[in-house]
Amino acid sequence: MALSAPGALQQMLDEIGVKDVAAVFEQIPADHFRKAPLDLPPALGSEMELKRDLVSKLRKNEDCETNLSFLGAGVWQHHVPAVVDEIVGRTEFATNVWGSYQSDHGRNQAWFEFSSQLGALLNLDVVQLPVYSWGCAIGHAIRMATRLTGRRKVLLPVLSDPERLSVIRTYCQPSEMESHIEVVPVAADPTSGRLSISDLKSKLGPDVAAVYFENPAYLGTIENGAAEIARLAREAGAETIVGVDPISLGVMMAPGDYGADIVTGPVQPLGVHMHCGGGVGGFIASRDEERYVREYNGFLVSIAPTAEPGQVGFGLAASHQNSYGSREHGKDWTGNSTYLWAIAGAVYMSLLGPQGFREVGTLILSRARYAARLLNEIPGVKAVWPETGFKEFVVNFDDTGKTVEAVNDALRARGIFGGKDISGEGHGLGQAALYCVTEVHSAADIRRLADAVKEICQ
Amino acid sequence: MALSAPGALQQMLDEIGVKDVAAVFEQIPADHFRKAPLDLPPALGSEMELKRDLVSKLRKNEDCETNLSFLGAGVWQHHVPAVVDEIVGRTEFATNVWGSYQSDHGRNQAWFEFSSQLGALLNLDVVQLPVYSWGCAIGHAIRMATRLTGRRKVLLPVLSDPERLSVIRTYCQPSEMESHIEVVPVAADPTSGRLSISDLKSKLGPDVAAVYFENPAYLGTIENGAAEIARLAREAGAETIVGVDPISLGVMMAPGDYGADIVTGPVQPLGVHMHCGGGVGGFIASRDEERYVREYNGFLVSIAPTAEPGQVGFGLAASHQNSYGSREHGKDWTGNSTYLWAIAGAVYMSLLGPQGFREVGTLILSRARYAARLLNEIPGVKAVWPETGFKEFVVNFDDTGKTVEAVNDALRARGIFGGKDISGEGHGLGQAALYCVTEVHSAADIRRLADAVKEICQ
Amino acid sequence: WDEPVVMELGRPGARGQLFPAPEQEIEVAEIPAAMQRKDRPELPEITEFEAQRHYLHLSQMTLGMMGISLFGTCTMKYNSKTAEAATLRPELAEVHPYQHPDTLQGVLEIIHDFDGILQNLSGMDQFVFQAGGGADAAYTMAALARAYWADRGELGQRTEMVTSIQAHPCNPATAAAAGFTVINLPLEENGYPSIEALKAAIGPKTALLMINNPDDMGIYNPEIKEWVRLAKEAGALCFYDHANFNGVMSKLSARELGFDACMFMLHKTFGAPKGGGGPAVGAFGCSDELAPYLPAPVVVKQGDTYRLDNDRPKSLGKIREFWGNVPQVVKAYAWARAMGAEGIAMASDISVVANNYMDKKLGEIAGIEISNPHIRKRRMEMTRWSLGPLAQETGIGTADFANRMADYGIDPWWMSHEPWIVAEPFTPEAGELWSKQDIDQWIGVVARIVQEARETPELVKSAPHNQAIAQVDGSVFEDPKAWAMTWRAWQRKRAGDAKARSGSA
Amino acid sequence: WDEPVVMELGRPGARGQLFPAPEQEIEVAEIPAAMQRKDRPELPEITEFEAQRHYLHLSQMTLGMMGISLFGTCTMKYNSKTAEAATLRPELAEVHPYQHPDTLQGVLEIIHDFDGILQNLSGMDQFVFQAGGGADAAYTMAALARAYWADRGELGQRTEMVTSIQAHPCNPATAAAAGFTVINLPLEENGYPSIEALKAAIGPKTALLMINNPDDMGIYNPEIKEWVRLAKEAGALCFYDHANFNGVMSKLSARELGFDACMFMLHKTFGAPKGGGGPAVGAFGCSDELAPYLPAPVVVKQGDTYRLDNDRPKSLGKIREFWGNVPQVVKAYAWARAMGAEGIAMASDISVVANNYMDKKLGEIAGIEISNPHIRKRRMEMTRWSLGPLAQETGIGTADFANRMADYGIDPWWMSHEPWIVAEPFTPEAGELWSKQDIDQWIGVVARIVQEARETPELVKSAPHNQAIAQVDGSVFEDPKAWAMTWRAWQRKRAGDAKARSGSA
Repeated sequence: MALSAPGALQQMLDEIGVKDVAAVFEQIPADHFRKAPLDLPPALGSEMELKRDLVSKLRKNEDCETNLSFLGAGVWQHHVPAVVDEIVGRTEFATNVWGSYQSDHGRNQAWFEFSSQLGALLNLDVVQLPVYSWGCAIGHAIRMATRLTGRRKVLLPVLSDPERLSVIRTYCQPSEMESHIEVVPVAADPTSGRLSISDLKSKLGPDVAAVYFENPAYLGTIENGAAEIARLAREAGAETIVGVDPISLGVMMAPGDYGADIVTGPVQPLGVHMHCGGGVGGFIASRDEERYVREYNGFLVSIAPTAEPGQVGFGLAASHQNSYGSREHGKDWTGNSTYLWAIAGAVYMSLLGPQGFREVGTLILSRARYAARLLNEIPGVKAVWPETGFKEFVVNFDDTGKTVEAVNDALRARGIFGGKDISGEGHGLGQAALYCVTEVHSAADIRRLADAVKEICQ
Repeated sequence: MALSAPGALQQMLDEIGVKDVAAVFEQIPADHFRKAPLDLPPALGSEMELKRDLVSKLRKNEDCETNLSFLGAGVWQHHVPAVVDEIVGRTEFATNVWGSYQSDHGRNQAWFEFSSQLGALLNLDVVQLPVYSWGCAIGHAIRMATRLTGRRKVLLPVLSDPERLSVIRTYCQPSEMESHIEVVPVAADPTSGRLSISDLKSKLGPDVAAVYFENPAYLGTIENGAAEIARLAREAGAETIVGVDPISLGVMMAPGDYGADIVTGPVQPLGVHMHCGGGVGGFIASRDEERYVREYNGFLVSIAPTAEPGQVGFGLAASHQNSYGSREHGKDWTGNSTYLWAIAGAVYMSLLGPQGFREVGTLILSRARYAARLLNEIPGVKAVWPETGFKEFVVNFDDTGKTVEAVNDALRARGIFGGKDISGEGHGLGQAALYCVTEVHSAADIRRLADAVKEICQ
Repeated sequence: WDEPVVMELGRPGARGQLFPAPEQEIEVAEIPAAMQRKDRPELPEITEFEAQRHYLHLSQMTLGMMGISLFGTCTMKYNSKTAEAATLRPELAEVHPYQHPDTLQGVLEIIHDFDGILQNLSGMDQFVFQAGGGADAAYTMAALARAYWADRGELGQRTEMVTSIQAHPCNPATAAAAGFTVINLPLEENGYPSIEALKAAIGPKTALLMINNPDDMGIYNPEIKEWVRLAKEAGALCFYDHANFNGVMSKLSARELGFDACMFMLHKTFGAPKGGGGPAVGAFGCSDELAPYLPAPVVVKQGDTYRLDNDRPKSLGKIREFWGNVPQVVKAYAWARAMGAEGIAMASDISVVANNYMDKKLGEIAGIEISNPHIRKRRMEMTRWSLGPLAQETGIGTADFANRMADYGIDPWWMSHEPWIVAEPFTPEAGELWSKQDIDQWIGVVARIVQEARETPELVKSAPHNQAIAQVDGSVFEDPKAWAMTWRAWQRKRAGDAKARSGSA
Repeated sequence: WDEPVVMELGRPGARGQLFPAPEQEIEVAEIPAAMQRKDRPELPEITEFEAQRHYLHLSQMTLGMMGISLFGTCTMKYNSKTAEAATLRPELAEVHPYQHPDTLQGVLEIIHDFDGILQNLSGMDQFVFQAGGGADAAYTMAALARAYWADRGELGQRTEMVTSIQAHPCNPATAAAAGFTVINLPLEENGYPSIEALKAAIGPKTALLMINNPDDMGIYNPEIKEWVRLAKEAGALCFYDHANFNGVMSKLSARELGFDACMFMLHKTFGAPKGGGGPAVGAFGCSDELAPYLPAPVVVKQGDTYRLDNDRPKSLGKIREFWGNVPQVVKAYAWARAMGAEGIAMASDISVVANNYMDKKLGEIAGIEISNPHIRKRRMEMTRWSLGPLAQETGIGTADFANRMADYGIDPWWMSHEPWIVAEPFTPEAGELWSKQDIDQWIGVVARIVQEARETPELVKSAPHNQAIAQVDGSVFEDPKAWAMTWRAWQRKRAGDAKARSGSA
């Protein structure tokens, strides 16, 4: 603080014409001032002490670089290119505030490039800057659908991530509220984990605002019937909302091509570290139709001509409809979000290009299938739906007589973080764990896992 | 490589009008091409694999963050402010090439600010951009002195760092060469480790080009007689060359104030990590007298007016005298050096300011004395000259019956890197180690060391 | 730099990031035919160097915090590189939130300790960090109020949220999104709503009161204790939106004033960087009485071990996945530890003094006017001003002014949240970061543009002139035929334009 | 930015970095009175934020590699951020070279493996990395030659070093500094010295031959094998300055051509960043015969363990402290591993093809001329050109041209090392980094300035016009009364000027 220099504050007080600091707080009544004195830990005034405090504490963590981790389920260990880290860490971007097209043209262009590149992956023309998380993106998308259709029921797979589902439910409000949105689960085909089309048909009706499904889904399965689901929803007058993992889109069909109306997904796979869950963000996209655009809650960055012929600039489109512009009459709400990750995503996508997305998709898919196969070969261990997944898959340990917790404790002692324990999630899958394999897992890593599981389960 | 894209190279070959790549190598006779095929380790084509290779190898190192280190002797563990790391890592500076005042004004200004701030610490008006290392700086300074005086003998303390001394000897050439410079050691006062004034007097004479000493010296001692040494040298017509640790200059007298003619020192304490010894650099400074300026070997950055009134720019002064300008007739030689560390130093010095240098100097001095005292209290362990040092001091283990090697092995098993083993350096100090204590060592760290040494030596 | 859009760069086959083929022993797998991608996504094909150079250019074309920004309501802070560097270490960046808590002791300890710091600053009993910003923390409050009233069986009756028209838009917006009816209290001459209006608004239908104080005009509502008393008398929950905490840190305690809950913006008051709009954190704190309704997990200490408490049956559910933007919490912890109690008190002193210095200097410029000029008391840490007189005199409004400011290397000012209560508003906030030289320079620019508005208004109207780009044609932003949120859309609409032009030619 | 010199910033008492007082139990110590500092060093007093902002501004005022730079003799490369990030980890940055080798196995393994890679590329038997740059590696050669001849008792007789007038200045300079007499061979019409001149120069006084090939003009000496044969016949050591290795990687082996030693610049050919002039590394390699004279330590592998071999009694001594700029070695290792044998061969192909493309395009511009135009063979990885015709026509020389280039966001070109053999030289090098678009744009700028030289020569003469500063007054740089290498000196001399002016007024 420049003004903490001796005398600097006094100089200002003199200019203002008051004798002490108390005078500038004159608006606060005397009996409002706090009585309890501040009782904070001692100041670490020097950077040296502060750094040591932070580093010594953080070193008590175990991380996924030292250990071999197979955790996913909403935040995944992917390779983050060093150039992404550099750009995101540039002080110009990292400490940027609000900006304007005049002063922060570069940042705005990077934002537009995020939406443009993601649009190319999705084959969709409108992409909003990311909201807080994928779950939040789904929540907003469902609320968009209810506004678009005037209906108040949403169908989604029973095999949903309880974490995202909890967020979705918060967006749909408790049933006591007048504006409540009903969340209705659709059954799964037990042989494939995919959405049951017959159950979907039985639940679709004139009261359904939207059908939501993920592709690949929470438990890793690929929804082959996506186009069919979208067709059925359309016939029922409902919006089709899809959740996709953008890192799959070099090998998986773009959701814009199978009839999705609103598309959501996580931003974290596009060049953001896991950050203990602090790397998440969620995107929302759609076709460029005014009825959709008018329902977005956040920042839509549009390219625009400038006063100089041939030159382009960037600014916020349809900004009056958000809560900054319309308070309680705005579309849901917005505020600080996760826009720095839009820049990470822009850099990441530009580094990969079409071929990079194809390669990384193939690599993840092939390695995940390899892992499922190796684990499946272990007596008592079963890969549920081993041939239907992308990067995640369910492993069942029932026949080993061990709980997932016991297996994971034993793995952890060997420097391996086993898959997420989903035994308690009520999916009826027994003692099961959700394993995640990405491009960072070499064949040797996967064999190390399989060998360890074998040893533990014998 | 943009041109490794399919077809890109062919497009150029077509433009040039040749049919294949071989054609552009037409100057090389056929029998010059290598016969042995390249046999390199397999390419790590993906960044992901490359990072993993690097990180997994580097993690086999033990470092001074995980361990508690008391190693110094030419590269020291100091706190590096995060802003220094940021600025040095900016791609604009880190990948900068050669530059010119037109295109790289900012870098040139940072260079000038390095010299200016270091000049303020030294109380001297001319500071050259750093050469490769402190030892190299001393070597060049001695050669400057021989050119200035036409004499070919240099006196320096017998208690010199063998590492720097070996570099100095390389600069002074083997005795078989006509232009050989004789290196003559001056005895030390055994009670203080300081230079023996009587021995100095006996060796000074009309053939002596320079007296070199360090302050604080290799073994940490402060040279109280500095002004006296400089006076004696001046009387003998010799140049006084001093080596100083810049981090001491908030509390120690500026060498410009006690008669030093040419001053050298390490750059690494000014905000550069140890980098396994790759953080070193050496500065050379002097008064602003033409006779000195005309003998510098490297880059002298001068401030200068520009075509716009009131504006300043920067450029290289007296550049024709270096080897770029004069080849074998230049002053020694120059080339790529350690100029990025000049930027680190500029940022570091601007962060500390006068008060920061005073604080860090006092802190180092006090903690080093505390460490010497605690170690000295251990039976059989003796701090040699405990009250004469700045940040380094000699500890003797003779009376413990243990070698320094044995002590250090035992310390290492406890996560502590003991002081540098100087037993074999021929200084007659017995089983002795040079301990370094800086601002990064808390009182608790020092007690941890003392407790460990006590345990080991009992 | 005259930097093209990234989609225009490159050449077929250029690569910025390679991936290895699957190892020999791994069979190459394929997506089922029905779901296979057949087309090539239309992404740029550039080298790593070209991607780096492009985005470095864009970073250099971003003013950000490189100049002087007295951007009101956002509280400009120094964002420590030390904390930034610590959070980028693998020990935090490469950590998964589902790891076993035994492997998360370091980060849990920091969160727990920081919780304690916020408890002390606010008087609240428990904080959580799940909310992704201040607005999300307001939403947390609204969702918590639902859970609270549902638990009491009164959710059907408690349907209203009361706030001030000057409260940050996120309060009414999140309450409305949560299903509450919003009642906005108008401001009186003294700059805050009357007790009478409050009394009329609250009653058995009131679920909660959401209020910030001081507000964005820099006015402190001296009747706030009475407000809270009245609201609680009516059974309502009271939420203190502490967005403007910077000027009252160490001076006020939300709990002592009677509030049930409050929120702090860590990316603002607590020195975490803003990232151009997040990742951010709205730290939400409440009393023990409300704690059972908090979103899970809550970090707790059991003996010497830190745990994640997920067993919260009355919880409102989740506001977002996982625990929040953890690195930002660590940075805020670092800020609080670096400052200590004295530093925090001093920062608040400085920010209010500096703001009053700024007010004094702005007051000397003819043509601009402070909001509610009849209020003589000194403002808090920011002040709403009006360019009304100058606009009437010269036609130059606050948006024109903002356009011109960037030409002087200074971030355009923040005008005002909706609704604009004063004409042609702008809201500077001096904060504790800037030196007197910085503030003087900022005011000098304002004075200079005021002069330009009188002497060369066209120059101001057509600004910016020395920025990367000229004035943007704002008409496209509300025109569905012209807006283009992606390169795809732009190409399509430009092609349409071209066709239309050639058709009409 | 109009950025003041840091010495002008700040205010008394402002702090950018605090240090704690010594702990309670530690007595505060003082320097002995005779050596205590009494004055306050005249350093700036600024906050951390101000220091950061100042140096960020300076970084933005540095073009560096942000544009297009075909800077000859320096071989522009992409400097991988991956390698940079790895070397900044504490596992390398916080490592002390005197640690026990057991704690250094990772870095020793990398050095050892990279040594193997360079051995393969050159045919040499051992590399060391102590030299802090190419010049320092040349010095290593000179010092090694001394040790070699001293060991044979011939140092008194072997007093001469033979090189070409076109060799990089560091070769004659370091040899002279090491005590050798330098014999420079002149170039013939074909662009290299004649065998006759060489024969006349070498003999029993010749200690060593130091030569690069191809040279900076892009000309390859096809008689080099005969040179080496003749030199070795005379007993001399032969050193290959591989500064221009980029165009011949995978094509030539120094050892197969007969050389005893060679050097590679890791900050150039091997992709380590240049840092605006270091830290750099001149990797020095030699045959087994010369290895005993290398500076210690040498990294060796014993079984599965890596060690530092310090026991080298015939060693030339140390070139500099410790083992060299280790992080740069790691970055070079990373480059070599990322490229692999095929990548390295392709980079060399591309760099020579691109250079010839550039030559073709430059040749189409009237007023500039290739060096030794009668040599029709295609040049290697860089080419010396001359602005002589244009200078005669318009008065615009190569220095004027360089001043103007920066106005187009393009690094001024490298002119030539001394001596200038061609009139108004410039030396572009296309390298493997730049795309065809980049090279075309660069050539477009050259063509445009050529046109300006004819149409508006004053514009070129008075450049730069849109850079941070205007043309610098170069007269001060050779004037002892005007030059000022520090702010102290500048203040003193400006004060002197002011006094002189007021005296004469």
